This record gives sequence, structure tokens and C-alpha cells, in this order.
Amino acid sequence: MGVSIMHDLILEIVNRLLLPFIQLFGMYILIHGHLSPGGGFSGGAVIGASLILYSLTFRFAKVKHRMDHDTSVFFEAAGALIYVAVGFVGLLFGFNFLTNRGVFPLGVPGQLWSGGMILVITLALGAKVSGTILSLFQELLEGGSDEHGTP
Amino acid sequence: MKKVLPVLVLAAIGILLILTVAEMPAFGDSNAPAHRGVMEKYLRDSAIDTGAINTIAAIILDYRAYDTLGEATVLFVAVLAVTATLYGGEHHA
Amino acid sequence: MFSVNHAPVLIVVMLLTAGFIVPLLGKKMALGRILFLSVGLVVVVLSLLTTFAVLESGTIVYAVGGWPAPHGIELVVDAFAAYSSLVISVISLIIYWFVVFAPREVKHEAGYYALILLLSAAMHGIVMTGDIFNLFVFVEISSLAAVAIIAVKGTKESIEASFRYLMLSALGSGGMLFGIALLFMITGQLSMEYMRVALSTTAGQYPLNLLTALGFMVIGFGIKSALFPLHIWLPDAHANAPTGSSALLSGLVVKVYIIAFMRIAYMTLGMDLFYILPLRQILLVLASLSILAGSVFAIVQDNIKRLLAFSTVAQVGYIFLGFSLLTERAVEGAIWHILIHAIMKTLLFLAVGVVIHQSGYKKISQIHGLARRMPFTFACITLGALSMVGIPGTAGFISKLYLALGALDAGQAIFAVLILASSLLSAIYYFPLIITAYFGHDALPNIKEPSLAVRLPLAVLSLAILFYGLMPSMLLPLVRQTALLITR
Amino acid sequence: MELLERLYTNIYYLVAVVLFVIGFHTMLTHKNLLKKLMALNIMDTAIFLFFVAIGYRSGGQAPILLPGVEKFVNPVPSALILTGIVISVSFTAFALALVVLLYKHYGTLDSDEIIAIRGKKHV
Repeated sequence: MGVSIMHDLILEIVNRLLLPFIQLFGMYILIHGHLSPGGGFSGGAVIGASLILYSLTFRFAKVKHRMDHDTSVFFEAAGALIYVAVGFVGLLFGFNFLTNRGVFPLGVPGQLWSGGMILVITLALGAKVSGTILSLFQELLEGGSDEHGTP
Repeated sequence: MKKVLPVLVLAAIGILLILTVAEMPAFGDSNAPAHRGVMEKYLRDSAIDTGAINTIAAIILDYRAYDTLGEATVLFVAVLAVTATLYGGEHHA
Repeated sequence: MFSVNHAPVLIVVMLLTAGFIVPLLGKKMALGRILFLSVGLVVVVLSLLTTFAVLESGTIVYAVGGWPAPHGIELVVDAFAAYSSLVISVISLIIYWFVVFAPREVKHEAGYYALILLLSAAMHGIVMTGDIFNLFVFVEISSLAAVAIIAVKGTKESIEASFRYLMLSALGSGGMLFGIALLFMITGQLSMEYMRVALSTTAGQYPLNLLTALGFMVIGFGIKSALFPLHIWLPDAHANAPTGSSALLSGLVVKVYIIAFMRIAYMTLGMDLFYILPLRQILLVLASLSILAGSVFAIVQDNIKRLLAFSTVAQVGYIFLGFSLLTERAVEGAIWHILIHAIMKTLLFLAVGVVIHQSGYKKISQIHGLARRMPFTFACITLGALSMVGIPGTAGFISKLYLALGALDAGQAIFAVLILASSLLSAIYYFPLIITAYFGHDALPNIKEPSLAVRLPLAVLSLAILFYGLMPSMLLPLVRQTALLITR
Repeated sequence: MELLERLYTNIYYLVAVVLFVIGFHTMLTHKNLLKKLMALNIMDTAIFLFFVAIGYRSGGQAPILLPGVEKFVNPVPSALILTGIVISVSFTAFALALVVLLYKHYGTLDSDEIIAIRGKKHV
């Protein structure tokens, strides 16, 4: 893509200030998914949005900061594979696929460490969704141009 | 003809849907059929069954976790599809 | 520790896992191919195990996550599900083999394999689930993956066709979701069995609601399975896909949606409701129109793959016709036709794909005398075409016979006449293909048969056609049980 | 009159239905592929709105089981729509990728022009 955008000082400074808070908020939504509205998809979307913001502001300045293609596929697949692996844990203990009660410690409802596999899956989904959103955005942005080579 | 047909189709669908809306259980009715099915157990037992007090999280990640596995797969398929079509076609070979 | 009850969920999960792993392998594609084929093989074994278990001890009900039906998701593997899963696993293994060994048409190989694996996972998921929303989720996976395996070819035409397919498919999904919403509104249940129980009390109270829900469902599944007025996406999509994808889409994917629709019909509505509502008459009319329109449009095609695609429209009509006639033999015919058409259409698409790749010719008018250069491939095509027409001794005869007898059982001889007429029509559009290939004499001498590994799947499918044509008894108990499920 | 009253009670459903028809109308009448895609998203949103509205119970609160709250809305539709939204996003993403490619190949997003360029009649 031949488009070049100038360094915009305001954008960069504001982004630097804002990004940590956006990501922190995303993490909060993610980790408290079983206690308050939120969860893997919404938290992942917020974190993914922050990454998009980052790549929009700094992309043209530092191209090397874009997530490289294999990395994003790795995040994708890892999230999904953790999910499946959690399902198989239930199978190993002699329960059905994706069993929670009886396999994982459920904890005290209402505390942060509760919910058994729900917390694990939420984190896996969060990683997956944020990776997905970013890689979809970047792929559509580059629109199939050959910039970074074929995977 | 090309202009009239969509209007006719839309009118038919619209009228059918409006009549259906008129027949539906009243909005917000606590005893509507939709609330007489599976809801009660979810609200009563989810904290004990799953350890999560957010009932929606309990439903999507425990009671119906298989659905969410499918949902994660849909996302995965979307990314694979986008990658494979944008970078895999013959158009830049 | 391993009980056969886990087999159904393992089928889906193993395919999903393999689909997640294959793109990770990156450059090590040899490993990817081995994984691809071996997972296909394991799934065949698992679905055989499932089938035997179902035949022996009846329906397997598997509560995923340990939550039984109304609250959790249950897989309900009855005879129909076991049969469908067996058909899907065997046919797709043959297609996997072809895709691996045939000349590559797709650049992003790992992505293509992964998409095919995820598509198969979704198909198994659709036919085995007992939960209506879970069915919707798997339908979405399969729709998206089905479009993707067309678009990966990357030509202008395939991108255009897949975009149209995607839009219509998304429209169909919207219809399905709306239908599910309306059903949930009047039942409060998501499990199909429990929905039927709830419907038996509330259906009378909200008749219009139910009717609208069914209307949207029929439109949704009609689009996805190419029922007559909604088939417009199919010819372009199936004709412009890579060979393996065409076979997979025409042979299996379209039919999976019919199976899903029938499962919703007999599990959620109960067949009584099916009789009361005008649904059956509508389906009969649409199915007949599908048969006629598909056959007539196929006659005027010169492009071979488009011809095959239109023939799929007609065959979808046969299956819907059998299911909506609802006599025992008609339903058995439809169930047979799911398998037999999958075999025939896969064979034809693969063989035609081989011809197109070896010779570069896509049209009937170009293939003069080609059969002399590729005798084996054209023998397979001829056998497939004879079976599509329904010549006795081939598999296609069995299913058409059952369908016609079923129509007579229902006292509606007109449909038997329709089946006969459409067989004649299919003779009209298949024979030019064969005759042109065997006669005429300007084939280029440098056209050769494909490698042995590519010929193997064609040979297996041809043998299957002869085998079922001569001895149709092997799957009979399964087909009987399925028909009883639907007609009870 | 009674019909209007019933429609007024179910005004949320009615709005969702109207939105659905608007989306469908755009889908049928507009030629631009991007607009068709937006129409699809409007229709999806309408269905989501409808589905979530089913779950409302008057006076109910968000289904998070905190002490002191007596009445909750039905959590099932919300949970299902979470799935539905993700599916819709995936469809949109893939459709956008196809739109990008179509524009590359045909140089236009008008569906009539694309068909004209491709020069094949549709049966």
C-alpha cells in the first residue's frame, strides 16, 4: 500500500496515555467474566480494539510492529485448542466431554477464583478473540496485497 | 416488474410479521411461555452447579459450552477463510 | 474407560482439533497431509462403532458437559444420525484422499485442508445434535466453511459465485435464527425433544407464531439445500469450485441441510404436526418443481460442471419428495438416495474434475473422442451417468424404485410418473456427454490418464455403485430403522 | 383497535420486525454490494433485538446472582445472542474479504455491472 500517513504527535501521545487503560479495562472484563457482565468475547473485543488502535496509529511509522501472520494463527489455534483440551480433561476423569462440576474446583461463588473451567475458557477465548479481531482487521486493511509475503 | 416484485414480497412478509407480533405473548410478561421452560433451573442453580454467579457466563461456558466451542470454531473458520482467500488465490501467483 | 457412548462427540471434536492443528504446521505439509488422512480414517472407524452400537442397543444419548437435556446440550444419535454420520465420514474420506493426491488447485494448502476438516466436523455435528440452537451453530460453521472452500480457488468467477452464496446463505441463517427465536418464544425450550412436548400444549394457543417460525425455517433450509426457487446460487457455486470442493458440496453439504430439516421436523414438530400444517403440500410442490427445473436447465448446459450442478438441484428434489410423501417406502427411497446420490455425484464431479485438469476442456462440445485417451476415467463417468439415469443394475435404480413405489403407496401416481419423466430427462442430458466422448476423433494425443492414486477413489466409488446396485441389503436395517423414526 | 393495542404492548417486537423488513428491502433493492452487506447486518441486528426482547420480564434485573435481587430477566436469549453476534461478525468479515477481492477483479461494486462484465446469463 502506497499510502503514507504523517506522524501525528497528538494521536501518538494520546494513544500512549490511553492504551494501557483500555487494555487494563479489557483484562478486567475478561477476568471478571463469571462475576459481572463480560467474558471472553467482550473482553477479547476490547483488547483487540486497543490493538487495532495501536496498529492504526503506529502502523505506518513502524511496520515491523504489526503482528506477523504466523503469530496470529498461533493465537487463534492455541485458544481453540485450549478449549478442546479443557473438554478432554473431563473425558480423562471419566466424565463426559466438557464437564465442569466434579472435574475442576468450583470455588466459592462470587469470588474471583471460582467457576472452575469457566475461568480457563474465558482466558483462552479472550486471547483468541483479540488475536482474531486484530488479524481480521490487518488482513482486510492490506486487502490481499503481497506486502508480507504468502503464508 | 423489477420494481413491483420486491414491494409485493416485502408487503407480504411485513403483514405476516405484524399479525404474528400481535399474536405473540405480551412483552415483559413474567409468565410468558418463554420463561416457563429452562430458565428457572439456570437462575436457581447456576451458582451451585458451576461456581459462577453470572448466569449468562454459566450458560455459555458450562451448560452450553459445546455451543461456545462451535462459536469459537466459527471465528476460526472466518479467519482461515479470509486468509486463504486473500493470500491463497491464483491472482498473485 | 472408553465407552462407545463417547464416540459421537469424539468424531466432532477430533475433526475440530485436526482442523485447528493443520494450519499450525506451516511448512511441514507432509505431516499435515498425514494428519488429514488419518483423522478421516479414525472418524470412519468411530462412526462404524457408533453405527453398530446404535443397531445393537438403540439410540445413544450423550449429554455434553454432563448436563442432560433441557438444560444442557445432548447429542441424540438415533439410526438416522448414525446412518448420516457413516455416509458423511466414508464419502468425505474418499474426497480427502482425492484432494491430497490430485494435482493442487488451491494455493493455500494448509488452510484448505483445515477448512475441509472443519466443514466435516460441522456436518457430523449437524446430523447428531439434539439441540436446536446447537444445530444452528453447526449450520453456521458449515455454511461459512462451504463458501470458503469455493472462494479459495481465487478465480474471478469463483469469488463472485461464493459472494452470492455467502449472502444468500447468511439470509438463510437469518431465517433460521428468526424461526428458532419464534419457537423459543412459545416453548421456552431449546432441546428438540422438549420443544415438541412444550409445543403440544402451546401450539394451539399461538398458531400464527408457529406457522411463521416454520415458514422462516423452510426458507432458511430451502436456501441452504437449494430447493427450487431458492437454488439460484448453486450452479455457479458448485461449478466454479475446486474439484474436491464441488464433490464435497454437491455430494454431502447440500444433503446435510435436508437431514437437519428432517430431524427438526420429526424431533421438534412431531410428524402429527407435519400432517396438520400445509407444510407437506408446499414441500411436495417445491420438490416436484425442483426435479423438473433442475432437469430442464441441465439439458441446455454445455459446461459439464454446471450440468452436474443443475442435476444436483433435481436430486435434492427427489430427496425432499421422498420425505414429504411420508409413506414408508418413499422415505426409505429418500434415505437411500442420500447415500447413493452422494456416491454418484462425488464420482461424477471427481472424474469430470480429472478430465478438466488433464485436458483443459470444460465443455461437452470440446471433448470429442476424449474417451479413447482416458478410457478409465470415462468408464467411471459412464457408470455414474447410467446410475444417475437409473438403469437397473446400478445403485441409482434402487433409490428411484423405492421412491416410485412410495409414491404409488401414497396413492399419488403422478409423482411416480414425475420420477419416470425426470429419469428420461436425465438420460437426455447425460447421454450427449458420453456419446461425444466416445465418438468423434479430434482428441489431442498428449492427454493422459491421471496417476494411480487419483484413480483409486474413482474406482472405489464405481465399485460402490455396482455393489449397491446388485446387493442393496447391507445398510438395509439402518435404513429401515430410520424410516420408522420418520414415519412412526 | 384490539390489534393496535396488542401491537402497542409488543412495541419492541414490532420495532425489531420493522427493522428486519427495512433490512430486507435494502437487500432486495440496492445494487451496491457493500450496501447489501450492511442490509444483512441490519437484518441480523433486528433478529438479535427480537431475540433479546423475548427474554425481558418486567421488573427483572440482569441475571447476576447478587444477594438482595429477587427477579431476573431470562438469561437464555442473551446467552444465545452472544453466540449469534459472533457468528454474524464472522460472516461479515469473510464477506468483506470477498468484497475486497471482487473490487480487485471487477473494478466495481455494482452487482449489475459485475454480472454484465462476467457476461453470463443466470438461470
